[in-house]
Amino acid sequence: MNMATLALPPKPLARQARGWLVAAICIAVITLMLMPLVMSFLASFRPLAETSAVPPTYLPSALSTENYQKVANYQQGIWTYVRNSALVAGMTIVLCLVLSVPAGFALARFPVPGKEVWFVLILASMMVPYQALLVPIYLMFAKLGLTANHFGLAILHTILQLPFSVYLMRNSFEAVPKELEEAARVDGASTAFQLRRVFIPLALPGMVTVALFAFITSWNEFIGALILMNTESAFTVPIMLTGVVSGDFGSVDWGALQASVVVSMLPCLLVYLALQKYYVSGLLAGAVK
Amino acid sequence: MADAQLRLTSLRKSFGAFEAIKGVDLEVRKGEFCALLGPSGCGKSTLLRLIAGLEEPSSGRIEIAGRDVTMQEPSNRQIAMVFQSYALYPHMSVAENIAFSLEAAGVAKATRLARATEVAKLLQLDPLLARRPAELSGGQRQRVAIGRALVRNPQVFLFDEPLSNLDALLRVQMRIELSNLHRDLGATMIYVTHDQVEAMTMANKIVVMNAGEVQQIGGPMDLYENPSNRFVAGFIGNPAINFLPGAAVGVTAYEIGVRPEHIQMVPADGARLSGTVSLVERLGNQTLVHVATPVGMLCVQGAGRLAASVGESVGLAFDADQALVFDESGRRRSG
Amino acid sequence: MTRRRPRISGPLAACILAALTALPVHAEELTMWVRESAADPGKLMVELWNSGHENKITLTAIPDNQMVTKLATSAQGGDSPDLVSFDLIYMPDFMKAGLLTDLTEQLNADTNYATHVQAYKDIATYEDKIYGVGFTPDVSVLAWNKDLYKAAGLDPEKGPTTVAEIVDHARKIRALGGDTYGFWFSGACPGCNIFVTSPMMVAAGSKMLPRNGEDEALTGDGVKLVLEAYKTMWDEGMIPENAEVDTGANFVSAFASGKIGIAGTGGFLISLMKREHPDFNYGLTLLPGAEPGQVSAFVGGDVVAIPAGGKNEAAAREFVAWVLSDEAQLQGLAKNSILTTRTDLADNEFTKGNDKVLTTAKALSVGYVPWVFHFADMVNSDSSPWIIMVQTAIFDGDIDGAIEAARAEMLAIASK
Amino acid sequence: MSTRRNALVGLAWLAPTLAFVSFFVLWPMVHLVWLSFTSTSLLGGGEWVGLENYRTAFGDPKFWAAFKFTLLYTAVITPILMGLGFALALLVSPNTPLRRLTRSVVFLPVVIGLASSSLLWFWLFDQQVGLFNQLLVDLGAIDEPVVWFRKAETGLAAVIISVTWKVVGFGMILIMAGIQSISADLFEAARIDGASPALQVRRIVLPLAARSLVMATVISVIGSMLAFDQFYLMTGGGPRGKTFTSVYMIYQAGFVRFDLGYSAALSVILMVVIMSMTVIQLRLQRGRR
Repeated sequence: MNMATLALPPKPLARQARGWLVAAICIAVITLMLMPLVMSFLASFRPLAETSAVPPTYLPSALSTENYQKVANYQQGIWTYVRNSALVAGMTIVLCLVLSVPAGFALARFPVPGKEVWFVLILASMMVPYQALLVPIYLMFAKLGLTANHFGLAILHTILQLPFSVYLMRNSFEAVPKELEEAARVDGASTAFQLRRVFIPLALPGMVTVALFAFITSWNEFIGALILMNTESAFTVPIMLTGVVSGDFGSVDWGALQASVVVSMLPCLLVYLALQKYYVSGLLAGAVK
Repeated sequence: MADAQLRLTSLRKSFGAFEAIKGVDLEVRKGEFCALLGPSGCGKSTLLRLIAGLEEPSSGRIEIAGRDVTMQEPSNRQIAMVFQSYALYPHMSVAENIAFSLEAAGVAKATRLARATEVAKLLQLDPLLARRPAELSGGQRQRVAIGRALVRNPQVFLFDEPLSNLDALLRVQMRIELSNLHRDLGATMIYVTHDQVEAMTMANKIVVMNAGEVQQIGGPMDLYENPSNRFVAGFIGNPAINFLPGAAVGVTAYEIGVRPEHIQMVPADGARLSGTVSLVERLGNQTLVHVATPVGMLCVQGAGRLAASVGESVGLAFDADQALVFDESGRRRSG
Repeated sequence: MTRRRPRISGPLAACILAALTALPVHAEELTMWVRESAADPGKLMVELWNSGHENKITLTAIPDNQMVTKLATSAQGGDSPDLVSFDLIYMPDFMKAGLLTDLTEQLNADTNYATHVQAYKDIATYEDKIYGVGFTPDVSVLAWNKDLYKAAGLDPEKGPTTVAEIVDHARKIRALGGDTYGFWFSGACPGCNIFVTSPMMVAAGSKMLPRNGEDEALTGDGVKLVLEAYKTMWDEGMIPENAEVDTGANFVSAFASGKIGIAGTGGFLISLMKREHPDFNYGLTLLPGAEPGQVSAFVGGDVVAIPAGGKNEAAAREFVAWVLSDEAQLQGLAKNSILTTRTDLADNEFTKGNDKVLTTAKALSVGYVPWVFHFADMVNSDSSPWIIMVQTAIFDGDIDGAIEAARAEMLAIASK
Repeated sequence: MSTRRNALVGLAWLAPTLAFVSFFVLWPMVHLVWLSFTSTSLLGGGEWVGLENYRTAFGDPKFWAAFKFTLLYTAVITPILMGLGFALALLVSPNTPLRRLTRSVVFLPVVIGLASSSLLWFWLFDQQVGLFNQLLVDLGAIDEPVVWFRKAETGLAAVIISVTWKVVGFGMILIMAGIQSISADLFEAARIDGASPALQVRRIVLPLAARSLVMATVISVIGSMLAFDQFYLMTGGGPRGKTFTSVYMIYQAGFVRFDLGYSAALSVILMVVIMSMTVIQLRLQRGRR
């Protein structure tokens, strides 16, 4: 064994430069991507008098929560809307998982006859303009008593999110090694047992991704919520935001806009940052096929 | 030494707090077939990757053909490497795979093809030039990987456990082919393996490694007969050497090692060391007898038709001259 | 249209009756939708009603550009609210589609209805039947900034009386330089322009929108006169550049910034200014035409109506009647600086001496409201012939071609 | 025999989703197609008119203008999204801390609702109170604030900037998944073979990540062909209706003009176009293999 340390020769300049270049590009990309978020975040804390200042200032002269107060106290008060949105998002998540997990399992692991046809059928709703589908769906919901009903809205959001969910779960289940399934089968486990004890734990990141996308879709969806819900106390956050931002003849309340954009983004961003690990790996498992 | 084709000096590599290579010095001469041998995780693959330039060392020097390449790109080191997985480009034909380094060097297409064909002929791959890797057998893929190395005319060939993905029969065959290739080309080869048979049969220099350190460097028989420490003695040789406490056999040494072929079975009565046969392995040309003794299980290697049966009480004897003597730290003591 | 009580007989009826009587008897809860931008006055009215009536109304504000959509879909789905207050301009479409309850008998018997502003009577009548009444009115007027007038050497107490004068005054104010401009209009806002620009065309003798495929559309010289005046102001830089793309975001705030000499606006400006810029020195006058004395206005605001098939029709009818009562008109509207919809109450204790309110009251009486189907398609949509005409004529410069194209398309829409 | 039972079990797992999709997606789609053959109004009434709506559509210059603009938008934004997405994927594929951070930040806007991000950018682009304009002025890129939505070209550019910011991370992640699924050995072999980074990208990454690239392209193209929110909220279809998309037209036909039949016919046409485009893209990819 040699105890001496022999320092490395200097790195070739080209390689050093490349390292710095990559770092510089990364930092530039990060700056560009964060700038709009930071700008709107700072702007939302400007005092009312500064919200429509021309020319605009980058930093608020003083921190003020006036814009947020306006948003928070709008009509029924923001918590009513947040509660409704959370309720609908929660039901959407459950519906998406309950439907996409078994479906993804079946499509990934069983020789279902006409499998690809079913799969394409499930994906079909991705290719229809949602705004057009809304009327037939609304008319059907009216007959079923699903209008003015948060569960109905959750069904609507599930319709939007289901194709991607099934696609993702199918790929997640396909990524589970065959040996594990075979071992479970040799052990005599039932299909349901296999799903519960072998597949679901391994496809958990995919499920988290499904849940997150369901949350984001539901949290942000506007027109369906507006058309289905009939009373202010049942409205969701996006409807409130549209209301608080717009005034007579399409005039815009810039301060309320900045605050409400932040309010609408924040839950999504926080949820993403908290669950990022699962989110990205779920996407990766879903995407590699 | 002036004609060292590869020289490593005080080479170290750490991954965070983990020291994978703890200061390696090594010289490989032109035309040598050098095997890096050791159990998995001993650092042999890392060492190879350092030589290839796929990892950057933490400190030390790497010289190839008299040139300091420590900070050079892999492609500038005049080396070629055959990967364990072969690393063939799945979307390219055999010809494209072999000629890819020429393509990277900007060689004209016609020249590339001619050169690839030439190399393919040498490896009997010429009928397969248009195929994709997925359409080849394991042995054929192996040869394509070698062809890709050959085409670059390197100063040093690097092999990373190239035979581990082949079945037993094919492995033997490829071993012979590689040896022949080495002889025909007279090339310098560095060959990583955990299989001592491969190392012993193919290499003329073996570097035994453990835990990031070189344990011993030498020719195959050197290592077998003259291991410099307990680790090398235990690692080289199949069946493995028997270790006994010196006190048990009346030798004034901490521990001794006796190779199975150096132990004889004698009648139990009066023998200094005796035990009960617990297992007899008959391999045709030889027989391995495992004997449970008070100092542990010992293995005896004898002729094919050696008489032994399970449950039998036997005595064991060996010539003290043939025993290897180790001290507390596992170092070999001569005599 | 009256709803018949369903006949229920036998044991089923007994059950239901038992179930019904088991419930405590309490006042009815009415639901009412109001479009977002009329929510404030609507709320004042509803609160006044709720404070004095057993049947309480719950108000839900719906974003403006979604109101009609929502009303139409809810009618299709059969879950309309009990009352609705929406932009009066959609009355013809809704009346024709049979979405509203016929109020003819009730209103004809109501003495308060006799003095209801004529424009609201017109817009809410279809085939001799009446379907609604004006609820929270608004009307367009012209505003001028007295301080800028003074600075430009104009008489601060005298606003423009002709379209030509608007151009003249605007030019002088623009001459002050810097970021002071003569005139403002929201160039990409169809609704703003039908509200404040079309009355000038009407005042100058034009007929605006066609009621059917054979009707007149954009006829008369007024259309061209006004577009030419706007184009002159645009070309000479009397209008800020961002007017071209303004979809209404600055319809009010541009003038309120104090940098604009003249702008069309609505009666709502009075209460807004009182609230946010109490010291702002401005005047209001009627939207002018080609000659002095030619004036008009666009009567806007909301009507209140009862969607067909509502569950609380009787109570809803009570509310409609109340809207025209002295209490609602004076305590609900006038007291809050909102115009009354009854002409006999226009001059009241709350408006006395307030020139601005009186100007808007005058505007209400001389104003027009287009009674047409497909108003959204013709005017309000983002690519309507109306807004395309305004933009093409003013910003691109082809006035005759723009009018011609818009007329053809409006007639095509009207003949649907 | 076991296969057959398996198939039935699989079908049973798939059944709830198939039932949901048939009931809430396929049936409304059938209803939509039926509506397209009628003159149904959102205000009620309507009758069977056969192919009349389709005839009107194909003879309607507004339909063709909207369709062409949608194609233009798709044709412009797809290469931008895929090019940038690919470049970013190359940048962030290696697992170093700075690159991982870049990856997270670039993906951040993906989790924000399209409506929120459109409103945010609508503000940033405003010529008076918008900070993006102000920033460009302060950086000396432009002399005075640009009225972005005044010309179709700059309006489109503004929408593309905002949408790129919002969704480029999605393509990046999908493509990155493709790149990361390529065995590291291949890149090492290529380094030893002396392939420059450019050659590695061209000869190894592109062919081997082609599948995820195609998947990302298909999803992106479908999304662009269905573009609505970003134009509705930012350009309002202006100036002079030059930034009107197909879905915008469908929305207006149905919800502003109440012409459900026509709106349905436009939707069916768009649906057929998108499905054909998707099939063609997938075929091309399969053909290349």
